[in-house]
Amino acid sequence: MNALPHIALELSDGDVLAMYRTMVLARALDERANILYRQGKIAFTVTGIGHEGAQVGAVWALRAGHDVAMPYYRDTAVVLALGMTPEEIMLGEFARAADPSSGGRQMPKHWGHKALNIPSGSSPVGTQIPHAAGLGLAVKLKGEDKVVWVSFGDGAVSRGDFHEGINFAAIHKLPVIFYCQNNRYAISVPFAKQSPVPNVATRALAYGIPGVTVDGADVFAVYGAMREAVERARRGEGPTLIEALTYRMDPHTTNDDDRKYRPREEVERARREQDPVRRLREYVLSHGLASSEELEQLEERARQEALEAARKAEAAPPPEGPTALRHVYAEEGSA
Amino acid sequence: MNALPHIALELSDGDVLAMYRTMVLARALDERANILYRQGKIAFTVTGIGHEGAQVGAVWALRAGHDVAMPYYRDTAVVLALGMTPEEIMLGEFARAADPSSGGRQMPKHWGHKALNIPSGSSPVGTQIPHAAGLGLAVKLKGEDKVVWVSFGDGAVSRGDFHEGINFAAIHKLPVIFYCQNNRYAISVPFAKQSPVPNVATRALAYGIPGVTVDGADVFAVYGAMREAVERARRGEGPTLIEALTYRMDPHTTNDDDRKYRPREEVERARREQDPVRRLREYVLSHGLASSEELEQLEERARQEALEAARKAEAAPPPEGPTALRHVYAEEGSA
Amino acid sequence: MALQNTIETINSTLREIMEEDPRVFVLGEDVEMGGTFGATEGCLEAFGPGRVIDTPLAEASIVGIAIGAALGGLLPVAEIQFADFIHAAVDQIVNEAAKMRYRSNGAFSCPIVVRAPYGGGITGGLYHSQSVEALFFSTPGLKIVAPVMPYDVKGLLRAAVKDPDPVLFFEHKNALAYRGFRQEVPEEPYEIPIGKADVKREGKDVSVITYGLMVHYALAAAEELAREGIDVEVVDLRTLLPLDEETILSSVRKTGKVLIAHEDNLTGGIGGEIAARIAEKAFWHLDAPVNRLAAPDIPAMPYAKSLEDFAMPDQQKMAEALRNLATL
Amino acid sequence: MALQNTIETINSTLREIMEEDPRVFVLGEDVEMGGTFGATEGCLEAFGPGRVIDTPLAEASIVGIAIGAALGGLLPVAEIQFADFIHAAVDQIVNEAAKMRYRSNGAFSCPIVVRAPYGGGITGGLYHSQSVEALFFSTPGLKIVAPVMPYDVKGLLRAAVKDPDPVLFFEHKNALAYRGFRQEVPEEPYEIPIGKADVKREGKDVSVITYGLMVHYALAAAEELAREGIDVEVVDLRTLLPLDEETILSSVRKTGKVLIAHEDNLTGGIGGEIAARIAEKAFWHLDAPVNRLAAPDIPAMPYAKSLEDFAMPDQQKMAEALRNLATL
Ligand SMILES: Cc1ncc(C[n+]2csc(CCOP(=O)(O)OP(=O)(O)O)c2C)c(N)n1
Ligand SMILES: Cc1ncc(C[n+]2csc(CCOP(=O)(O)OP(=O)(O)O)c2C)c(N)n1
Ligand SMILES: [Mg+2]
Ligand SMILES: [Mg+2]
Repeated sequence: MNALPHIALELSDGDVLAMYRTMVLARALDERANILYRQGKIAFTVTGIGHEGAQVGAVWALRAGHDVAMPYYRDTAVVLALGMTPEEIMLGEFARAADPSSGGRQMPKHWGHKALNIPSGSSPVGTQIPHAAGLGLAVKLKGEDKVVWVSFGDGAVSRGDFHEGINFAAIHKLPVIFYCQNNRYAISVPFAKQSPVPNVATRALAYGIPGVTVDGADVFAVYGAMREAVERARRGEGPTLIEALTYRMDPHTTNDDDRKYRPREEVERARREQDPVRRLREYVLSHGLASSEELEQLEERARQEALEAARKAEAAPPPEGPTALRHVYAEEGSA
Repeated sequence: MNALPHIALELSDGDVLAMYRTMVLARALDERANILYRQGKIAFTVTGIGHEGAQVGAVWALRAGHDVAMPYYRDTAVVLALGMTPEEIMLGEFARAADPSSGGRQMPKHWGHKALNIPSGSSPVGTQIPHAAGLGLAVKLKGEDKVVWVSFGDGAVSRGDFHEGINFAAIHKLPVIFYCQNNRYAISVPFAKQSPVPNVATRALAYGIPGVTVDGADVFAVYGAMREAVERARRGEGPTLIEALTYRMDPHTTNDDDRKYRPREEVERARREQDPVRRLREYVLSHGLASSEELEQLEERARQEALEAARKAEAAPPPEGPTALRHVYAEEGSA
Repeated sequence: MALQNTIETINSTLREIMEEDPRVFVLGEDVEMGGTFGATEGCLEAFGPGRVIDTPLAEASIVGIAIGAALGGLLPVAEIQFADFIHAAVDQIVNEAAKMRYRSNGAFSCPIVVRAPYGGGITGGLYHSQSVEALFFSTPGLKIVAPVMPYDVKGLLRAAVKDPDPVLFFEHKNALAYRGFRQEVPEEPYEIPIGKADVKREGKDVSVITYGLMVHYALAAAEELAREGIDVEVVDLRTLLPLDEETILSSVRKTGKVLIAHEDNLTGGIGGEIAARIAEKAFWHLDAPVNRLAAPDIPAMPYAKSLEDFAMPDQQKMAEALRNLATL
Repeated sequence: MALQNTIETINSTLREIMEEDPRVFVLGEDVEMGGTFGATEGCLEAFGPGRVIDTPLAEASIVGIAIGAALGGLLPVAEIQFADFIHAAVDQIVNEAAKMRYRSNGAFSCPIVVRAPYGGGITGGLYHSQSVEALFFSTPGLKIVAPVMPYDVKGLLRAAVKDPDPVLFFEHKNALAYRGFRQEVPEEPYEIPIGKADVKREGKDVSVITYGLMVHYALAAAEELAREGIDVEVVDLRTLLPLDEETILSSVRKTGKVLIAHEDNLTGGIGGEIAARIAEKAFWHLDAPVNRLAAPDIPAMPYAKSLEDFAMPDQQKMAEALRNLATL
């Protein structure tokens, strides 16, 4: 008899529900952010709706807070799974002084969290990839058993940074997992205009490292691939390139109108067929891990949590104007 | 009966001798440049000694002057094969006003020749690779039947420019041949510290294009691989990445002391076993394409030509100081 | 004549030039769908896929490919989606494009245009608000234009595409500068020479030398000060490199007092060079120290409105600086 | 005390710091064999392979990896073989390293040092002679040092490695500056604070504000002029960012006449900023226009000696400029 996927991966039923809860909460936070934008309460947002499976499955294979995680702007579910609170996330949406990522200095979803080992990220796509290699080098030179996980979209693969960063990590067999969420668009540019090969994972061949493509809507497949890559990295065998196939259900950001370049049917079909939340929900129900009432409750709680977090963040104070002058250089007493 | 390599490749005996003459002349020019440096007559030089087979074999497959050729600083034999004269080359060594590459503005061997369709090159390694893609795009958009051949060392493969340039050319199936002379060192850095995979050609897999490794000391093998790539490009089937394995017999440049990082035995062995000039000489003799007297005459003529070219260049005037102000922007009447 | 804003003017001018000259083509991220700001809206439909090319997300090669295409006889207009992402292309712009003619002793040229929307006041945060002109201002061989009035935008975009040397074309993307402000723009083609500043308002008491969004603020501040009896001359540089020293100096010689204003941070901004030229060449005409108004020395505009408002120079700060200077 | 030139001082200082602090490591092209100029000579043998790392030929990632390693708790000293090749790393330096602290509201820092030999007078041509400081000078968040005297080199290199923020360390590689000039350099460790200029020669008639190789020329020119009865004050900036405005202004207030001299080309060189500060803050003390001496506005030093000699500012040009100013 074949074990259920999560059993085969040594995930408990509780794990599965916790994964589902994280995905649902991420979805609720992103949906709330969209509402806040439409209400004119926040200036901008970007969501990871459709990517939650690829995100939660990946982080589940990491030791949160111990390993280094470098999420990109779609990674709401990643930072939740790593331990950021809904309120912390919402403080970022509202650009409040208490936003742990940047104190409101960066656009929403430009993550950073010292205590959780999430280095500060920027907007230029792909620049974090060599940082990941450098972090991997530090881990190796210091003899730590951390892994470094760096996340990016398919767009980043085109940048020189991708090539240079992976090349170095592969030469030195650094414990880095290069994690691409390939949603087949960089804003409007379809993957075929970005890449001569149909899969990002193929790029691994140039560096002599494993390249794996997984269905990003299948949280267990993602978890399995990640677990293997993490083990490999911890064994000192070097980096892995993982490509999780996803679909971006929303426009690129709140500034984008995706009707210009994506047929509605494509989006609708993806919502039906590639929604990781829906998929996991069906899995949970069909294997009796929870009842549909339990799931509805969980989902309702998530929406409430998102709403509550937004309320609190909205009420929190924005940074004061003159603080714009701070932290250009180290201040007295800091390092 | 197996045809001789050159016959199989449809090269005439005359072709072979012309190839040999070009290689020998390039060698003589480079050796003369080394002497001029030791004599304190020129400030600097860099040679392609050891690379001549990879260079002449490649250019022989191009239509000189029609196709676009982008040589790098070791490509003495390339520019000779394309039609630059020994004197033109020596004008560059002496940084004379009449140097066609730059009028003495750039270091020696930084080629450029409008009439021969050799775009001006710079020193930063790898930056010409996206230019080649752009030239390929121009050729394609204008519907020309040119190919673009771009040459670089193994060091260039590490740069983001390599990745970005090939990626674009592969996406658009541009008629570009990416030609790496892999001498297994970037100055002192051995290839294993530059690359996680033992061959540059492997990198082609990331772009879904053919990647070919040839013995750069075997001028016929090079020619064969190039001819195929050129035909492919002219048929509109896109780029090829060719790696010619070579050995740099000289230090990196006249500023370098390679005893710091290369065992003498390695250099000596390469001189014995991987010298393309010696190899072709043996081929010519063993197949009776010329007598050893004829070859000696040819070799002596080459040395004389190099010496003569150096004399003429030495006597030519340097650029006048104030001309340093010219050509920052287009001048009246130029474009 | 049509009443046009800047982004519409860019779009119509690009189309006009592409129509005229088959060598002109555009490349960049998302240009096929019209670009994130709409600069290339409709171009794909009008000119077909060989003339409008979506590139991979890789700025170094966007410029590198443009350089190659220019060497191949085309006239590329490359778009960098936000100026904040031009940094990866600095090597190609500064070491390659700007030095092509010089290094080849005039044999090769590099007639590319690199368009980049820049500037703050859009709550774009550190990486969607930058002013990057200072990065390129120390590079002879490059031309840099930054017109802000639609009329100038049209004339200078045409001049940039026709120019035989590489031109950076910076467009201020703030709501007022890109879309809000409209002007009569002639339908027929015309060029404005690169390298010529424009006195947007004559005045006799104090000069403000500026460009970009700050021109709007300077003009508004000048109106404000006019009511107080202070007569401000507003010089819109339009071209940053080469600088129109003559227009700058003659304005300063006339008024004797000068404020140099830019949105970029103070230190290392191009205002320093302008001040230096004035302090050397109009020194004996100065009645007051050369003043500068600029963003504070922070790495880039922060996102939160409270922070950005604090950091951005605006009409009020401009008026205050001019008032202080005029009454000195 | 040992009589040392600059390159020896860099080598011995690097070794001293690496000995002291296991977090310090060097990376770059050819650093394992000692570097093309010998800065890391013997370091591999002394500290082993994890502390001296040859990188692939890829400047963007040399800096990018350094940033990551700094985030991981190490103190990287990255070498860019020639400053002319730093352009590919501009994105990592300007958008990443310089903005790390600011963008994270102080939570993360980026204590990297990027060393780069720069400057002309070596018949190196366009791509082995550049002065690139202006490229970075408009970037708050970065520090830029360019000491030229061995004594200063030691103190500032140590300060740079200890500094909690990213520091660009520019070393003039001309034969005189890198090897020819020797000075007593104490063997014990010491720091010179980043941000402090040094008056290398006191004088009362005219100030020259300069840095790098030009300091040597300024001192020699000052001796020349002393014999003519002109007393020149020579200010060696040592640190370019942040600028030591106070030392600059007090020298100008004292002499009333100032020449700003740099090897970089005139327009957009950092001299503009210095002139601007003087023209604003020491205006009433000025007895003459603010003068600048710099290379002409050409894209980079040409290779032929005739051309380079024409373009490079030197002692003679310096003396002439100072004489003109003093006798004005
Ligand atoms: C270097 C750079 N160029 C351009 C942009 C503008 N931009 C922001 S996101 C994006 C597309 C990214 O696509 P991808 O990496 O596939 O991620 P996705 O948004 O699809 O998740 C672009 C072009 C940027 N942020 N950085
Ligand atoms: C971008 C850049 N970085 C560094 C250098 C300095 N440099 C010149 S040649 C060279 C090594 C190049 O090696 P490779 O590409 O293998 O060519 P080879 O000299 O072996 O033929 C280096 C590091 C440079 N010219 N450009
Ligand atoms: Mg994508
Ligand atoms: Mg090599």
